Amino acid sequence: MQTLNDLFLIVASFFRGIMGSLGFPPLLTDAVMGLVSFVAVAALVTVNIIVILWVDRRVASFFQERLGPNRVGPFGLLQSVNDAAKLIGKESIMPAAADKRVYKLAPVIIFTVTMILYGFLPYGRGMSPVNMNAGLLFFIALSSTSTIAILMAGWGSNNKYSLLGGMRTVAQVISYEIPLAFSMLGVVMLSGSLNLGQISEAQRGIWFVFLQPLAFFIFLVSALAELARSPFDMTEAEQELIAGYHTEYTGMRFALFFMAEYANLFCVAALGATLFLGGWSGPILPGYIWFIGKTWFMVLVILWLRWTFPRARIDKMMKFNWKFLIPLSILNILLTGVGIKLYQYFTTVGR
Amino acid sequence: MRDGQDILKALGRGSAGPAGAGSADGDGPAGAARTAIAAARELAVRPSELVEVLASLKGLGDFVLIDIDAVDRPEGFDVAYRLLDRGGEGPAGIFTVKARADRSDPRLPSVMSIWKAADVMEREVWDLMGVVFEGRTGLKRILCKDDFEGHPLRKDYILVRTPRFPVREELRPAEGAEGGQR
Amino acid sequence: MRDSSIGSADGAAGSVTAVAAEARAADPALDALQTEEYTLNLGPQHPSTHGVYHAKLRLNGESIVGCENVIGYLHRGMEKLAESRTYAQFAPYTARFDYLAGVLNNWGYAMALEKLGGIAVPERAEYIRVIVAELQRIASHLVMLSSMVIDLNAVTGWMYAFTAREGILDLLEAVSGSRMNLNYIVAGGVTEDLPEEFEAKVKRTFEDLHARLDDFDRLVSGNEIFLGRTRGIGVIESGQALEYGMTGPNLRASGVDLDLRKDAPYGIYDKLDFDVPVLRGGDSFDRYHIRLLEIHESVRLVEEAMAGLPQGPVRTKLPKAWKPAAGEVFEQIESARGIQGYHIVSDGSAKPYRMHLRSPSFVNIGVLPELAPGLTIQDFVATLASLDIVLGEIDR
Amino acid sequence: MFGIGLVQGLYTTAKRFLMKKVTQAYPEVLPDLPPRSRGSFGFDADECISCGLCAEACPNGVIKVDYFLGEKNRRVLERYSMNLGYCLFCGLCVEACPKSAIFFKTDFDLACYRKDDTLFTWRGNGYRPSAAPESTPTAGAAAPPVARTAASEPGPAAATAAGAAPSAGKGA
Repeated sequence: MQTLNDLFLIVASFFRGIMGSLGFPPLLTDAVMGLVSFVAVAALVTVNIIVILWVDRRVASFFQERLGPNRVGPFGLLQSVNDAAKLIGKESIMPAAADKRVYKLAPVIIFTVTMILYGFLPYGRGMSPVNMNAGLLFFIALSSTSTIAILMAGWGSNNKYSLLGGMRTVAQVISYEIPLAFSMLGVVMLSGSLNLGQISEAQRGIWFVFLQPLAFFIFLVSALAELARSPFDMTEAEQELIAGYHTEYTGMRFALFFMAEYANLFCVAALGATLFLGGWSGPILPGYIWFIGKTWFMVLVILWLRWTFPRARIDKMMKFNWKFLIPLSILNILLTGVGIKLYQYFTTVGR
Repeated sequence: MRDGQDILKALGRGSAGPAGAGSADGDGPAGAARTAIAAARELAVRPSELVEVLASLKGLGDFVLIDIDAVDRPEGFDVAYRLLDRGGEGPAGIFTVKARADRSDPRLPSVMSIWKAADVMEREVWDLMGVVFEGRTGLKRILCKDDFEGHPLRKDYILVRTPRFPVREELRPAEGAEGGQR
Repeated sequence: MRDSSIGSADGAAGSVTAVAAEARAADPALDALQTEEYTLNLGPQHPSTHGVYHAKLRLNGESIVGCENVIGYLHRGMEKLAESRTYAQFAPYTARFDYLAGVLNNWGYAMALEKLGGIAVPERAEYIRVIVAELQRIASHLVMLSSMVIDLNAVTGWMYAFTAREGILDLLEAVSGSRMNLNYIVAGGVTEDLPEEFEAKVKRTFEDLHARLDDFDRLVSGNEIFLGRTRGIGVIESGQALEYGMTGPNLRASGVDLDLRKDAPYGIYDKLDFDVPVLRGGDSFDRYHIRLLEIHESVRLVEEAMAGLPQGPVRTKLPKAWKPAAGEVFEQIESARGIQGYHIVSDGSAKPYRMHLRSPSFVNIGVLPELAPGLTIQDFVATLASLDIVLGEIDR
Repeated sequence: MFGIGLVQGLYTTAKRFLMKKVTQAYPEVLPDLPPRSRGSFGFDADECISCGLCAEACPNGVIKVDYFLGEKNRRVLERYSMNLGYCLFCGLCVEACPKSAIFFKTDFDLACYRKDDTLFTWRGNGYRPSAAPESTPTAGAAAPPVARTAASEPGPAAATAAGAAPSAGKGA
């Protein structure tokens, strides 16, 4: 079992050995191996987007008693490839009055930010491409920069509807950063480290979702608000703001926004799985299988919420956040602190 | 159209002499007015006393203005104000107040001040029929585009016919024997 | 401001401008804040205007300061067309007024002609008219429920209601031949008798309808987010509704009990026992909820009419070039959206001299400019959906 | 209480997730429409006596009956054309036809790429001998009836426009 678990590590050290024997300086081998892992991450992201696009459409249609895409390829599997090709083929029109540079830069930033986030996820034991001690902190910091990209898109396309969409994003994502961060504090206190790998390691015994149910709820709600999905998709509210911040985007630029949204979905689901469902720790199956399985479970839960709930009103959502969610998350931190102290007291007394 | 003398009297208008001779509105015995109204279904009114009659009818309560429409007759525009009579014990019937605007310069006082519903209705009658409603703001076209000339529902407004079958014979598809070309 | 979390029903209107004004009063520095109103065109091409309705909104931030209705984009000049068609030829056009309740329009037009020409309608035809009309009302209310729900982004609820409507449309197609624009109720009765084993089809359709409606109700009506979005939003008091001449479910949701099927019974509605739901709240949720209740009433009506269906002819044939005596008639009917009135003036020829339709949506929408200030764009969309307007009927 | 409605909603969608789907695979599985369904039109050239009643009954002037006078001045149908682009599918023509030559069919795929394809024409089975009068008068409204002007009282003949009798006299 052990070999299966560290399959990728073994392969990596084997290559490192070859390069070492070929007389590559160690710096070059590290660079090459780093490059390989980044290419692997990039491949993972694109494949993921294609699969999530298909899953989203199929799951949505199954909830609505329809079959969903089943014509292009077996069970419609090639539908998302078809969509991607269509979007790439489409002409990417830019409104004349748009602020050219900002308009063009927005989709680039939002997609690169999401790609970078993938680098920090602990896919398996020792298999996170960037094993950073303050991984979680970096994750939160980076994920909030996507707000700037959305505001650039909304304001840059010089359209009142997208401006509204952009403004709503700023209000919503910024204010839901706080409960998101607070809900993670509980997990950090329990695992004692910010390194995502170690957090997963610390959940070998028991998953944190059982120790921190309140934090899991807060995390889920604020993650939905971060992703701007399901009850909180005010940023691209089709029925009110035509398509929110990406109203004026077509063709490949729209594809970038579209892909960024789905990549973000997978990324936040992966974070949730790492923090609360124990990342890659699991009994018999190898680590990465557990990681992918748990992430997909989180994705399906998010989709389930997406296709069940109507959209909340933005000012009520703000009230809900500031007056209910944040106090709740602070209370959760207090409870965790007290819990840890009690736990330490009983274990030390016993010894 | 029966001349609604009794109704006018019942509404405290006194004889239908020159307008304005009526006493304070609505002081006539409401009961008498209601029975008179229940009997007659229509009331022809001169444009000048239109607003007072409708105001006093509204004063009786239970009347809702549901429609204003106009008919372009050779002798003038018959504008009918249809009120739904919700109050009486019988079924909720329609009570119509008719006023005639002459063809050359169709003018009527606006009743927008009495029922807010009259705003859009009057704008429609002005737009399609061309009857001007005075004493109100915002009388502009509601259905046709703002710079549309003429009033389409008038009898002297002729529709242009659109040909149904393509004139260019050669464009016709090859005729299949049955069920048209497939 | 009372703390209202996302779920709890926010009783007070809780309009956003009030909050902004209060904040401004509390902190003088805010006054220096230079804000500027801007106009936003909601429509005529917009995902949630239910047709080509155009609202010129003046906005302060995201809350509405002023609203102006702009209609007429779907004006086809039907009343002018009527003057160059014979009475029978104009009947199919009536289904194009309120195209979601086609056969109810036919019925209004047919009743006006029958009163104009003094035509008797056989007993069986009256029963069939109630059956087909109430089926059409169910289909029309289902469209209202699903389009209101999708305007608040509950896409799954939208799908359930439309799937339920498919069954009703199949019934209408079995009876009249077409799903939407029926030309089934004509002056003198109905064009054809009911197909055989129609009763079994109706029973099956209603079972499926009840199952789907219960699921739709469970999915949406109790949902706290939906309540938060519609409870207390776009409140119309009964006085305001009467002032604007509103009729139909929108009026009954504001507490005024006015339903022509009860107050001025036509056809055989006086022989059927059903009750008319009246709600007091007058907000978007009550306008949504009252249509759900009315569907159950219509189901009851159809079942009663099917049970009491007498035998006999279904139509008194009119001569082809039917020339009614010169005269004038105004006939009104309780359509799915309110009182629909047909004013027909005949001058003795085979074509109407003047045909005017009193359209309920045309008047119901007049209340929006007074209702909109204080709402946010999201509330405006919810209120517009709850008023259930049909542009075919507004623009004629 | 807070959240019950949300949980009920989740339960409902989960239940519907597992139930049978309602999608019909259209081109493979054709829907079975009821017999009265008004899909498109069928025309029986033998029955048609080219009287033009259907064209007069049509509110939108969709039908054009081209005929010529055969032997004994009897009308022989040359071509029957319907511009379905303007058709309301109201069935007044089917009702008006004394011989039920025009009838509804339940096959409904009328979609086409060119506007001219909405023009359905059926060829009458009689061939016009070259000697017959050249003008093929059209019975029925080639265009929607003209709006009556206030002044002109509608004459009995022209109940609808263009009900022109065939040029060669009143005909049989």
